[in-house]
Amino acid sequence: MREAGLAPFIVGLPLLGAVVLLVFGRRIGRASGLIASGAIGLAFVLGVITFARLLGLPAEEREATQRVFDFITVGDFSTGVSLLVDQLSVVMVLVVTGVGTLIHIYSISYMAGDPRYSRFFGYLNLFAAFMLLLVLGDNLLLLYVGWEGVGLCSYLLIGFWFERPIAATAAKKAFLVNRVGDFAFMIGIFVLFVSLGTLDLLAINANAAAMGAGLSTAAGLLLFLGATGKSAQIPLYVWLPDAMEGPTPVSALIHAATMVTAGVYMVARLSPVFEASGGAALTVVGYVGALTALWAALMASAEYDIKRVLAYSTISQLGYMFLALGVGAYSAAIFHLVTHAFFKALMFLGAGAIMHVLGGEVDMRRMSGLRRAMPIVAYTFAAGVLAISGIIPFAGFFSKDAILASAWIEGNFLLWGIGTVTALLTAFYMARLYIRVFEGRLETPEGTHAHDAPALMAAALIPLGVLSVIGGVINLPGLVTLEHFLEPALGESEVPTGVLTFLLPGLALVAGAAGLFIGRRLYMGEGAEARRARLVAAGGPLVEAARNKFYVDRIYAATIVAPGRALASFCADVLDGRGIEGVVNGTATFIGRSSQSLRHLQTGYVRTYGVTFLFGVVLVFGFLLTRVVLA
Amino acid sequence: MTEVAPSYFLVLAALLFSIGVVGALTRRNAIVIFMFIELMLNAVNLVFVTFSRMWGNLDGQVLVFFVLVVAAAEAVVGLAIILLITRRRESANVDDAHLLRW
Amino acid sequence: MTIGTLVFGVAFIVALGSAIAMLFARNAVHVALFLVAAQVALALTFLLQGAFFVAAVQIIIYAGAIMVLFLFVVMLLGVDRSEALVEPLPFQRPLALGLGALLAAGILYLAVAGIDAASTITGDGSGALLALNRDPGNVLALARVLFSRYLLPFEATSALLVAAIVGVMVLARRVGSISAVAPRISPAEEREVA
Amino acid sequence: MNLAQEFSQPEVQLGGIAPELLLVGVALIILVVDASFGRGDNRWYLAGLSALGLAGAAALAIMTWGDNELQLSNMIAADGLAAFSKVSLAAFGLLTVLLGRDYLARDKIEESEFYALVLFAVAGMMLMTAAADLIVMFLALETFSVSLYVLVAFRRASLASHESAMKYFLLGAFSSAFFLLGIALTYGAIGSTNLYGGADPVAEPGIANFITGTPTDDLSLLIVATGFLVIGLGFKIAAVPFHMWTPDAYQGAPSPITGFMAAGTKFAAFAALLRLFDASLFPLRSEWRPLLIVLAVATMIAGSVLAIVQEDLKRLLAYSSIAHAGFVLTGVIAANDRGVSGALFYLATYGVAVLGAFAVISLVAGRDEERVLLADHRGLFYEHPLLTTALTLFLLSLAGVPVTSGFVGKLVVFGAAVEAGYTWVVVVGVLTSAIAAFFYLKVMATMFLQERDPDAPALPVGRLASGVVAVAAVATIGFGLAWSPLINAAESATIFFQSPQEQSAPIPPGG
Repeated sequence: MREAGLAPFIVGLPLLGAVVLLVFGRRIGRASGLIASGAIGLAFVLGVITFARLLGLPAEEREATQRVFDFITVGDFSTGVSLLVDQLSVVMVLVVTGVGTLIHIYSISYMAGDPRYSRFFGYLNLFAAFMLLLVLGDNLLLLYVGWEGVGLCSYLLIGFWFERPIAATAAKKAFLVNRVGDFAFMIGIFVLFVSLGTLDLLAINANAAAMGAGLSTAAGLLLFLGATGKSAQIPLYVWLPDAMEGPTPVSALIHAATMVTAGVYMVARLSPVFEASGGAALTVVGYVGALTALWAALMASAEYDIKRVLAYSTISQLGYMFLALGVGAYSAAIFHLVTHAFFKALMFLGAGAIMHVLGGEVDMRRMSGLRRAMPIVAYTFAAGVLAISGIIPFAGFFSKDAILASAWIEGNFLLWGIGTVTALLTAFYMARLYIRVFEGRLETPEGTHAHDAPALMAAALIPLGVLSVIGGVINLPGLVTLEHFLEPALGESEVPTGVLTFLLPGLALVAGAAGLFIGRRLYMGEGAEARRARLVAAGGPLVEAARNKFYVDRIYAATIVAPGRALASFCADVLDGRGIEGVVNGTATFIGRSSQSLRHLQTGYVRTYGVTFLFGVVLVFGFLLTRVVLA
Repeated sequence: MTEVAPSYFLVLAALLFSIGVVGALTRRNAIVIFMFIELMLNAVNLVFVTFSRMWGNLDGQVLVFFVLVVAAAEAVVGLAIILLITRRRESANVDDAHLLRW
Repeated sequence: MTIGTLVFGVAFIVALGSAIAMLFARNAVHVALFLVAAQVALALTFLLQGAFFVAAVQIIIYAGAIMVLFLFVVMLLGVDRSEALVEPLPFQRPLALGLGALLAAGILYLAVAGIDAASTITGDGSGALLALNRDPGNVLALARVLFSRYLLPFEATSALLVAAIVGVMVLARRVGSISAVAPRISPAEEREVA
Repeated sequence: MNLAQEFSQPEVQLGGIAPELLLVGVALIILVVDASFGRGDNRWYLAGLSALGLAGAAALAIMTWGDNELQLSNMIAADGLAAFSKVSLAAFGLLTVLLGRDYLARDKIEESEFYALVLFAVAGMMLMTAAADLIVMFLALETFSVSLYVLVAFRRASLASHESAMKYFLLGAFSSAFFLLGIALTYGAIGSTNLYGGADPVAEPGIANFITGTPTDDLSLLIVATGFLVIGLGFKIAAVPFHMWTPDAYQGAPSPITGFMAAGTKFAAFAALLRLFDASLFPLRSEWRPLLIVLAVATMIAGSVLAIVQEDLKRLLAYSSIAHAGFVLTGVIAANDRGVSGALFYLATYGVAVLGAFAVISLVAGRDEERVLLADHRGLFYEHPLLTTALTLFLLSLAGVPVTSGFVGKLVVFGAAVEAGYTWVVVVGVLTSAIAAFFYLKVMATMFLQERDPDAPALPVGRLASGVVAVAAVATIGFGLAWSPLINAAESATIFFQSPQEQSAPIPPGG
């Protein structure tokens, strides 16, 4: 497929929308939402057309690079702007534009009345454009531009209500933590460029094996560290829960469905680099993913803020995807990425609908029985819960099963075990969330009156609900499956055979069902309180620990902060942050403080400048003189 | 020509240059500071002339002319700037001018 | 001790003495006068090394014209002002003196040890210079070098001088009003100032 | 041959200095025209004349493209470095003049001397990039410095402008004395001040042919002299610790001149630095490299760190310009072809971006530069989306974000340093760029995320100034996407004039 394709327009439409809205937003006013939704909706249509065209081609020809700009190239710097349309990128495009369109529509209703209404949509469209550039770019440079661009939009949108100091702080934190990852990512790109002499994704993949194990391991680990920042994995996950300070559609689009999956996409896209390392980098990816999945699931089980539960759940599910990548099941990871986008966006939007009617309330202890008041939200949310819990035939069952099966087949039973336990936990905390919020006697905070989601919100919730139910069919064995579709781009993945065909999905199903059952026992019906009290008493320390986010902050404080404090007393308040964020914020603060104190050397007295100059003279002169004399 | 070794002239130049540096940094009157900078230039001139004698060519002496021109040009502009600022502030003290800092 | 050595001794003492006196003179006019003295002494050292024309120029232009300009400006601003000897900036004097001493030590080392080593390759060019001073004479020889090899720098000085003159014309022009407004600083900085 | 013995008419070739001659001539014409033809309110023809002169100078410089020889008794080089530098400097001058026209008209201080002095400064800078003799270098340096001292003081109604001029002047004269001492010591070491020398190393000595013709143990005086030359040039490029004048001078100067200083002064001084170190003193690189590395690292760190807390945008960019000097220094340290061409590319694109940035700042600042604080740029985007987008673009380029020219520059310069084996310097460079990205982002966030102060007056946006912004923006993004023409041009600049001895006796790599 070498004709001038539609890809440039897929990126261009949201970009155009963003430019129009940001420049003329004030004059456009209420129509901004429509323009933004139209732009991305049209991009979605183009995406579907591209997808259909790809399907019409023989499998091995489904890969096309579309050069947008062509430049004279010289020497080793020959990176133009061109887009890569292949199976992987088109799937990502469909997710980004499809889910994105629904969330745009939802936002028209959700953001109505906000004084910066059109700016919000401008940012959303800008985000979509950068995200599409990220997945469509055919070289690391464009990918990086998109990567930084979505980061910037994320920063802008988390801090959208910058009047609230907590939102501004969260935005800053997200930015700083991501800088750490981005920095590693940039060095990784640099390593690839220096060792392979190209930034072209396909060329890198083709030549990755030539790099040698050492370099490719280094490159892989650096890239992965970049992914842990953007995709909120251990150790850089701390920003995502705080990012919930942004408007809820933002949480749904950026911090659940799309941007945070950029790391997964990048690792899948560059899988040959990770494989060239002889497994070392992939092993790290797998274990970090599995640990993150378990870790975040435990914290989600103890959280009361409904959006934060969903945020931890997102971290956990992203962990699953990295687990899949770690065992080489790239298409399973992308499959889970797709279904997760459906059901997690759905749940966020549902949570947003609840907050919308409850005046921004997020503490689920103050909610109860909402199902009676808002059935659409409740039933779509239930679809999401069942999907994420892996209950057959909901979407999550198939994708989660694919991941766990791959871990088993690869012989990595430890990863499989962690994944299964996490599946149980996932079902548990989701049941807990659902039951607390929707079941029982209808109760709402004072002064609010629960009613169902408005039409536009429902218009987004219902399609996502349907997708959560039937989303699994895209990978049903026997049909035109996603895995087969992705195979040319990502390589073949093994499918369980024999008794495993039924045993593995069965086990996963049992784990999910058990989690739901436990949740129901503990939170619903007669004696739930008593059972809960007994459990807390029995598992006392563990529950207590989970409620305290496993003391992660305090552990970080003890291991990282305290020695630092001892090391340099003037850094005391610099490193007074907590954990990784403490270190990151600490570094930033340290630089800020140094700057603040060093600036006073610039006294404004010209004679001070002269003395500094003379100091330099003596240094330079002395340096050379001693060299010459000693020589 | 004198039998005094070139080193002695260079010692004198070194001392004058250093005194110029110290004076430029410790005095506060802008014009006086500038005079010390002129002293530094003069010391360099002595270096040029001394090296001219050591090498036995006239390039060093020619270079003195250029230093002279530069000194004159700098003096004209510099004194005009100092005059400007001193008239406004009614003080030639460089320490009084520190609006711009940090 | 020959007459040359004697003259050098006098020049050395006068130059160094006036330079040191410059450091301690409180009145700007005195500083200028000491500078003139130092420059005249320097002219003597030029003479001693066969640079006759440069010595004359040093006295006429440097000690004469340029220093007159300085004195003129000093007079314009008021002669009676003298500088307080109290140093307002902390560490300024010790730092300037210490670093200045280090610099002096370095250059002195160069002057004594370094240059002598270098003169093993240069040799003493006094003979060649003397020959030039005799035939065709210092001024003529200088002119030949200046107008052949150094033609471009010589012409370049004209641009420099014109630029300087144009600049002074601008600076000397009267301005109607003056805004004495200090540059604004941010609230955070204001707090620090207070 | 002893030159002083008999007078021989020097061979006068004007090709190499034709651009400078033209500029000086046009500057004089401007003064005469202004003095002869009344004092109208709208003296557009002054800016027009200057622009014509600068364009002509660029054309003359392009005509020397491909030359590679020493002219006028080995005093100047007509080579690729000079040609590339002169074209870039003419472009900077052109942007400055156009910008200055709107600025002067707005502040009602339009005077012909402004244009004349800018032309003198450009001529001086050009001469500096071509100088093949230290005394020419010094005179050129003084020519543009003297012009800049006056230009910095051009806001004659402002105390800040006076103060910055005085500080710049006193420290500039102070540093000139050190540079001059360096020249004197060089003369002492080799008996001449020439960078290359002539065909006969005994009759026409120069640094390059002295080094190749002398046993290394006699080079000590030259090496020490080098240090003072570094100090003098380091002052002009604003390398730490010779940078203290930069923030103050940049803050007080009129914004167009600030941009011109950041772009032009840096370019001229770096071109001289490249010629001096990467050509003449190349065989002694093991001596000067450690020195420049220390300076580069200190410069990158101090510039980036100190910029973070600045509230005044001009000051912020001043510190950022210090950091950029450090980045370019890594190219000088690399001392290979890619380092030289990368440094030149970097300087050219940095100059355009920084001029564009100061153009926007001067527009926002309004009369008497009253609004230059970060806070004055709050929500600017919602009032002037195009201007803000342009400024964002410039800042992105300064931060080195891909798809802007700044990224390409950093990539090439850092790549050259890695090639030369100085990876750790590059790591420092990347780290400090990460720090620097933070304050550029702070500016962007202020312009996009905050609300405009309702009391802020509307900005009159001059046509010429917005044209300058547009051109700079197009160049910034253009060279970010299609860098190859400029890189190719810069690569042709790495053909330094080399004396015959050097060519016949190539220096072994790594020696």
